[in-house]
Amino acid sequence: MKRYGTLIFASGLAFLLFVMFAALPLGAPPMTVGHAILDQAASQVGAANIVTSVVLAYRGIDTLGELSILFAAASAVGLIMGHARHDKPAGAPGGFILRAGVDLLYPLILMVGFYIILHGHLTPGGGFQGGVALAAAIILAVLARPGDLPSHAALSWVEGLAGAGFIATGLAALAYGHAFLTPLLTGERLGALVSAGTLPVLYIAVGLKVGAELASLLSRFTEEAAQ
Amino acid sequence: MMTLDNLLALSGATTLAALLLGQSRVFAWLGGLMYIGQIILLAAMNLPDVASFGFDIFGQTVGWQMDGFGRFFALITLGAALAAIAYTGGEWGDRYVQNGNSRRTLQFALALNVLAMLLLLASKDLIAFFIGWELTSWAGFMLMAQGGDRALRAALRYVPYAMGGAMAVLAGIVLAHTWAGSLDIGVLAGRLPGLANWQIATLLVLFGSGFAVKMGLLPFHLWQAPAYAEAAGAGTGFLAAISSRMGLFGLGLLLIKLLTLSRVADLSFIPGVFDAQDLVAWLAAFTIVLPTFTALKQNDARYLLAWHGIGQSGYMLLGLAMGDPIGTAGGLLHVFNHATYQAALVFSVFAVIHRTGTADLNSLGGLVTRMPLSFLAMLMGIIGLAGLPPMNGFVSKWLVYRSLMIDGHPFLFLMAVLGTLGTILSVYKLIHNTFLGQLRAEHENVKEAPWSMTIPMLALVGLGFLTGVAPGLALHYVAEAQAALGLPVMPYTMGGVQSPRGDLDMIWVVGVLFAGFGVGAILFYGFGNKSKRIHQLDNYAGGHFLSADVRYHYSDNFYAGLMHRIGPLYRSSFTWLESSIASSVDLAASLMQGWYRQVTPALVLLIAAALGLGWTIWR
Amino acid sequence: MDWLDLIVVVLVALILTGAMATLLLENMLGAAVASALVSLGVSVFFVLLRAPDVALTEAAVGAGLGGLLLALAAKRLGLWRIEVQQEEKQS
Amino acid sequence: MIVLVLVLPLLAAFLLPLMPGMLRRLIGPAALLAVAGIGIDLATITFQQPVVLAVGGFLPPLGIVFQADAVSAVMVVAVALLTLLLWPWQGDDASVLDRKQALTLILAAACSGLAVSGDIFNVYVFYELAAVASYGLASGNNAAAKVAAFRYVILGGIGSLLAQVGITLLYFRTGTLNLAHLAELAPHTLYDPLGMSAFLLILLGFGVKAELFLVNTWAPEVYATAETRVSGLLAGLVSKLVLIILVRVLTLIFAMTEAHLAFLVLGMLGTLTGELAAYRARDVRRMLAWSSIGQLGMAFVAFSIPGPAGMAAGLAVALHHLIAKPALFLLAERWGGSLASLTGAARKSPIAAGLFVLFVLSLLGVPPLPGFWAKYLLLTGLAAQPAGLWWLAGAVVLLTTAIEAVYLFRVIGALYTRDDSQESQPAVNVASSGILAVVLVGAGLASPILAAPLDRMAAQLADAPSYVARILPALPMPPDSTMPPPGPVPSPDPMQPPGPTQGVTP
Amino acid sequence: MSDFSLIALLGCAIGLIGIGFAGLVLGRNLFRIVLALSIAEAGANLLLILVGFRYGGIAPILEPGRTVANMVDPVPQAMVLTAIVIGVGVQALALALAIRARNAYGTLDMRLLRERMESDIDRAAGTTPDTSRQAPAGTRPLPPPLLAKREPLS
Repeated sequence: MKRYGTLIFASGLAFLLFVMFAALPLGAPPMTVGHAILDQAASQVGAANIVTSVVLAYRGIDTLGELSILFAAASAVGLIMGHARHDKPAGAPGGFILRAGVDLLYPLILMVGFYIILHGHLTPGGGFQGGVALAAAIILAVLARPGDLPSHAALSWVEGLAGAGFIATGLAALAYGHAFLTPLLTGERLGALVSAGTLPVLYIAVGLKVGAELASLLSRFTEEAAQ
Repeated sequence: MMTLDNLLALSGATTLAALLLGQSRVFAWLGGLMYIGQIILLAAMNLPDVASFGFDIFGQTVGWQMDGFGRFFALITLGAALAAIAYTGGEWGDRYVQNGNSRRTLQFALALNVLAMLLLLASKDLIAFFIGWELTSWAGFMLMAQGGDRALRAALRYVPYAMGGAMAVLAGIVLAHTWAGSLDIGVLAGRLPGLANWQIATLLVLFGSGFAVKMGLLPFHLWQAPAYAEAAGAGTGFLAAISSRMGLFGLGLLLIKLLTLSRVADLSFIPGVFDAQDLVAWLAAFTIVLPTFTALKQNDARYLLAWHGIGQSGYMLLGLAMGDPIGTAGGLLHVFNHATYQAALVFSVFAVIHRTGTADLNSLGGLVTRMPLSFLAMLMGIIGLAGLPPMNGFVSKWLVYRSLMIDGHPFLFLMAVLGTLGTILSVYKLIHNTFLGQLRAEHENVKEAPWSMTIPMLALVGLGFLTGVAPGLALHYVAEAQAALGLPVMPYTMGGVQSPRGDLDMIWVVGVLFAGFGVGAILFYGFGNKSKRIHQLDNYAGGHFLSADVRYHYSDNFYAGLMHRIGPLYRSSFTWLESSIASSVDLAASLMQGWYRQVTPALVLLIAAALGLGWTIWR
Repeated sequence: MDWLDLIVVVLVALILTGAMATLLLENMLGAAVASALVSLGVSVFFVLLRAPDVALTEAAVGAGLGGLLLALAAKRLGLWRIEVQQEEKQS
Repeated sequence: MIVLVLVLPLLAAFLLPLMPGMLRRLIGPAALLAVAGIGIDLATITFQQPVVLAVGGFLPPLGIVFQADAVSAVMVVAVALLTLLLWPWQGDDASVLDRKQALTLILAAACSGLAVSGDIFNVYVFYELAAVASYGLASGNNAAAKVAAFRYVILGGIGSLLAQVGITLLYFRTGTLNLAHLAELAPHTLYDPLGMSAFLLILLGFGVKAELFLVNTWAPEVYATAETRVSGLLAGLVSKLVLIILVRVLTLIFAMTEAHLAFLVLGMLGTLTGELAAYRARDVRRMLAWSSIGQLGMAFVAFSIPGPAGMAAGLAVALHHLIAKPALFLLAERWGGSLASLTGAARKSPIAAGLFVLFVLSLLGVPPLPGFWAKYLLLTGLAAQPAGLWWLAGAVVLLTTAIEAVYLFRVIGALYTRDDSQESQPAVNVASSGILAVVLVGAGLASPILAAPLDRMAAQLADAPSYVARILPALPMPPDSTMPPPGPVPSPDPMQPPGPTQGVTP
Repeated sequence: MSDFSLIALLGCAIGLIGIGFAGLVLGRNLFRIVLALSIAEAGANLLLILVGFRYGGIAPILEPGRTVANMVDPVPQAMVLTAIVIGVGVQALALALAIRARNAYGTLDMRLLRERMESDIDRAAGTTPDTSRQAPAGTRPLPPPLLAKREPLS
């Protein structure tokens, strides 16, 4: 009974949504704000990747909130999972292949991650993607050698400092008399690596924070899994 | 000097003092003095007197003003409080504290009741009225809940009635504000009668039911008897004397001043035969009869008196509902008279409880030889309650009957007389089972109640007798109240009433009465008094001498024959109504809990979203 | 109806079947893999919709890290063995 | 300066785990005190003239806009002080305490962000932030809390999903996210079935945390299992801010009759079901949970009244509940059990019992306590509306108040029943609720003075045109902008003609 | 991209949302419920990106030789970036809660978990459960009477 009712109503909801959106001009959005941003992003922010300038400049507060959501999720998971039981013997280390591969890949992935972060304002990708790469590298290390876990102290230092760095960069604009998170030093050297003023700084902070948060999140699960 | 500000300030000071040092028995004196001071302030106040304080909020002006109508009730309130606090001062209070109760809380509740009632009686607009109303309700709850768990449970039964009534009054206030555009009582009195009939009817129902709850009018009376009976002695006296009369105050304000009886009479159910005014009158009549006969059934003295309190309020409303000078004067005067003897009766019953530890009418008797003063108080009290000369109860009931006859309501008159009959029967049961007949062996060495308890009751019955002989003393304030309500004032003399359609002069009545007693005494004592005093067991019946273990004083199953006749008429329909409402609310509540505990939230959200979108799109 | 539409239609069919599989597969690990595949396909759509950043993020977070997370949690929940689910169903 | 109310707690939360010993315990309260100071300063400004901040220096509607009017300022102050009152001072374990305090700070930051934000997607982000923080806090110490929190997470997830779809619809119709810009474009683009659907989706989605009827089934479970301080925060604080956000969406964007009707009906049902369920509750915690559902339904009913009158009533109800309910939850930390287990508690801690009675009386609306003025405003506002559903709502409010009296006085009766087997209340809770009681009584005594500011707040909240004019001073687009002037979006489909602007004009 | 494929993508996004909803409601296993939530989120994100797309649009990245005239709307992309990261955080939280719940109650079945949670709450509060699931009709405890039976004053 419940099953059929659910299916009926779910399909009904889907149908209604479909009708509603199909009635709208798909492929020809109003872009009331989008046009303006596209026009002015280059002059106002100076990042080649306009999505980056939207994420970090126009909607920077969203990004800050997002970072705090990750932080909240990480600390909530820590609260729920409790601390790592170091007294327990760590699980069996991964096989030789895994360890060797990780030894090979670990620096590589880290490098890729930092590359993605640093070029976030030019090419697709940025803090989030690079941060995920960093986290993946750390997790690979963890999986390979469950014995020496990444110390949560270090991770939390990175988390805290990165988040503080993001906020500090925003407040610096305040110190210059601009509004919070106003991009500074936005030169006209579009496309160069050192351009778009403080955006790369922000993205580095974002990348480090995301990486640290995700790594600590995952390591919690691995710890529990390790026993 | 004699202003409303000072009165309210003194009342507030009394409340504060009760809160601070109410625990000591000495406070009875201090508080008594403060109540006396308030009485003096009030009596010497020249009316109407507007309070200097007050505030504007949300476009309304909230203020206080004392007029004659309020002063009449306020004087009774303060007198009852004085008697009650005198009662707490002595042994009774010490026993009360020994039983693990807090005298501080009792004194505080008493003083708070007085303050709240003064605020209510002096309200100038409906917001001030509602503030006073709610304060009175919850202070009354506090006073009812004093003295043990049974009192607390009884008071808890009052909560739904009180809150429902208050909400009805609030709804009425809001509607009056919406329709008449003001909340000032003076302004409303001018505007409300101009409303349409259905609006008048709505206001009448809302306000009326709210006030009826407080007054214990049928069918909202069930909470009152247990709540008043189970409270602590002094509190019971105060509550029974005045507390539920606030409802009458509200009804008087509503029927006579705000809506005007003529407009109420316009709402006719059967044109020319039966209108809303008759409905109120008949409700009052049934309120006289049914609770009185319920009282007849009670075996606990406190409950018997409490049920009578409900019944007597019917006379007051009946008088008010007549709307003519004599009737309203009778109704208002009955408030005062009832306060005097009802408080006295309660006090004497609690004196008996204080000495014997029980109020069960089947396990008492013969106490007249042990507690003569309490007996005297109860005797005078029941004479007043039954409405016989020379007590004041006779005057007010005579006035009510008189107006019923003049206005031509024979059936209402019959109902009132029927109520009086029931009253006489049940109060005879009260005094007979308590004081007359065979003294129980375990009560052999019962002593008279202490002065702290006897003095208040004797003072009260003395007052009742005095105003019975000279009703003019009280009728002065009654006339004032009538004038404040905008009614024609009934001409009165010191001895009673002089109207073209018949006079009443209590001085003559009492004179004739005592002349008759005097003749009887002369005959009895003058021509050789043959009586001689023997022990009650020095006697024989059916050839057998009597012993203390044999009961020859039939107090169990009193009025067996009468009960055999009218017993089947007690259906307890109102209890059934109350319990059925409660259980239906409980059923709905359990349904809702089922909803919150067993529903699948995601499914509900899904259905809601789907239906909502469907509604918006295909609307 | 050019080749791009064909790809899109096929991919849509695959993704929807993957989603159904996520709900219907007995083996929880398989369900997790299916959901990861779904987000992978969605990231392909992001590429088609000219959103490379989003595609990268969805692939990295949704498919990669999310899949890892699900796998670890599944192991922690003891869902890597079938018989566990058997006795889950009994209970 | 506005941005600090959001940034300071976040900074404190980020840096809290790095602080050495003593400082670690002090940084949170310090940040909250700073926020309270800023909020008071803000209030002094905004009661004269609301403040607008374009974050990042981009003129609206390009960037995100923070807008602080009197309501926002008052809410920020309330957030800071209430969080400080319900602050997790002592915990079992140092690291656990760190995390709890960090999450509490993040919750406070999200709430103040909700208070000042003027951008619908930013609101969504802050809503999610508050949601995640409260999930973490609600997953208390016992096992049942974990299950309740999981169900809460799932329901909240569905809600935010619906809200996201609704925001997508809004963006598709108007191409902007700025509330003021939306309000300007709404009459041409959103007053039609699609706009109404978007409103319903957003209402149902955000309503989860505002304990809106149909999506509030999480409340009894969570409040019964979580720590009472957390319950106080959720019931007292978070619900109010989400409510304010919903009201902004209603008054600014969707000032249609149907939208008000949805508010009214859902609020009425919430009041009825909540109070009735509480009538049958056996234990105090769930009783309070259901009663808060009922009270919030009452707030929804109040806000459904168009115009400043409704805003004033709703603000009064919401603010009163914001003070009263956390205090009751604080007292319920020790007195949370069944009624039978409360007998004689008043003997042990009379002050706490007195406070309980005080708050109960205020909830019931006994004058001169502020609860009465809230109820009075609500009823007068409802009575001023044309008879019909609104009057029915008034009847429902009155009826449920009587029911509420019955079950709350059951608790009081249990407290004052004689029995000597009780332990006394923890002093911290009594002190905190005592502070709240002082606030309550003060508000009751000063109600004639507080009436004017309340009306001011209500007027600002109800005045949509000046809100728009405040944020979009005549389309502040640079000349080189190719931005089309706001107006009817060319929609090829014949389905929606530019709907007639039916409904209430704010 | 033709109109047809856009409609197909719309169907895909909304189909994902619908399937996810159905799984959320019908799923009894906590793990599966989490999966369903993530699927529905993926659908919602796809919908949001779809809304920002224009015919013949190009990625919003400035390079020599690209004009902003026919770029797609960057704002929905930023929104989706945020939404994805939020989603993974919530997912991790839900998974952690599921792990703890299973450790405590030994099952992942939502109904069993709910019943055990209810009974735990009732035990903690010291109340008797009165929903018909625990107690058959007729044996449920009624609310405490407002006034107990009156016994004579002793």
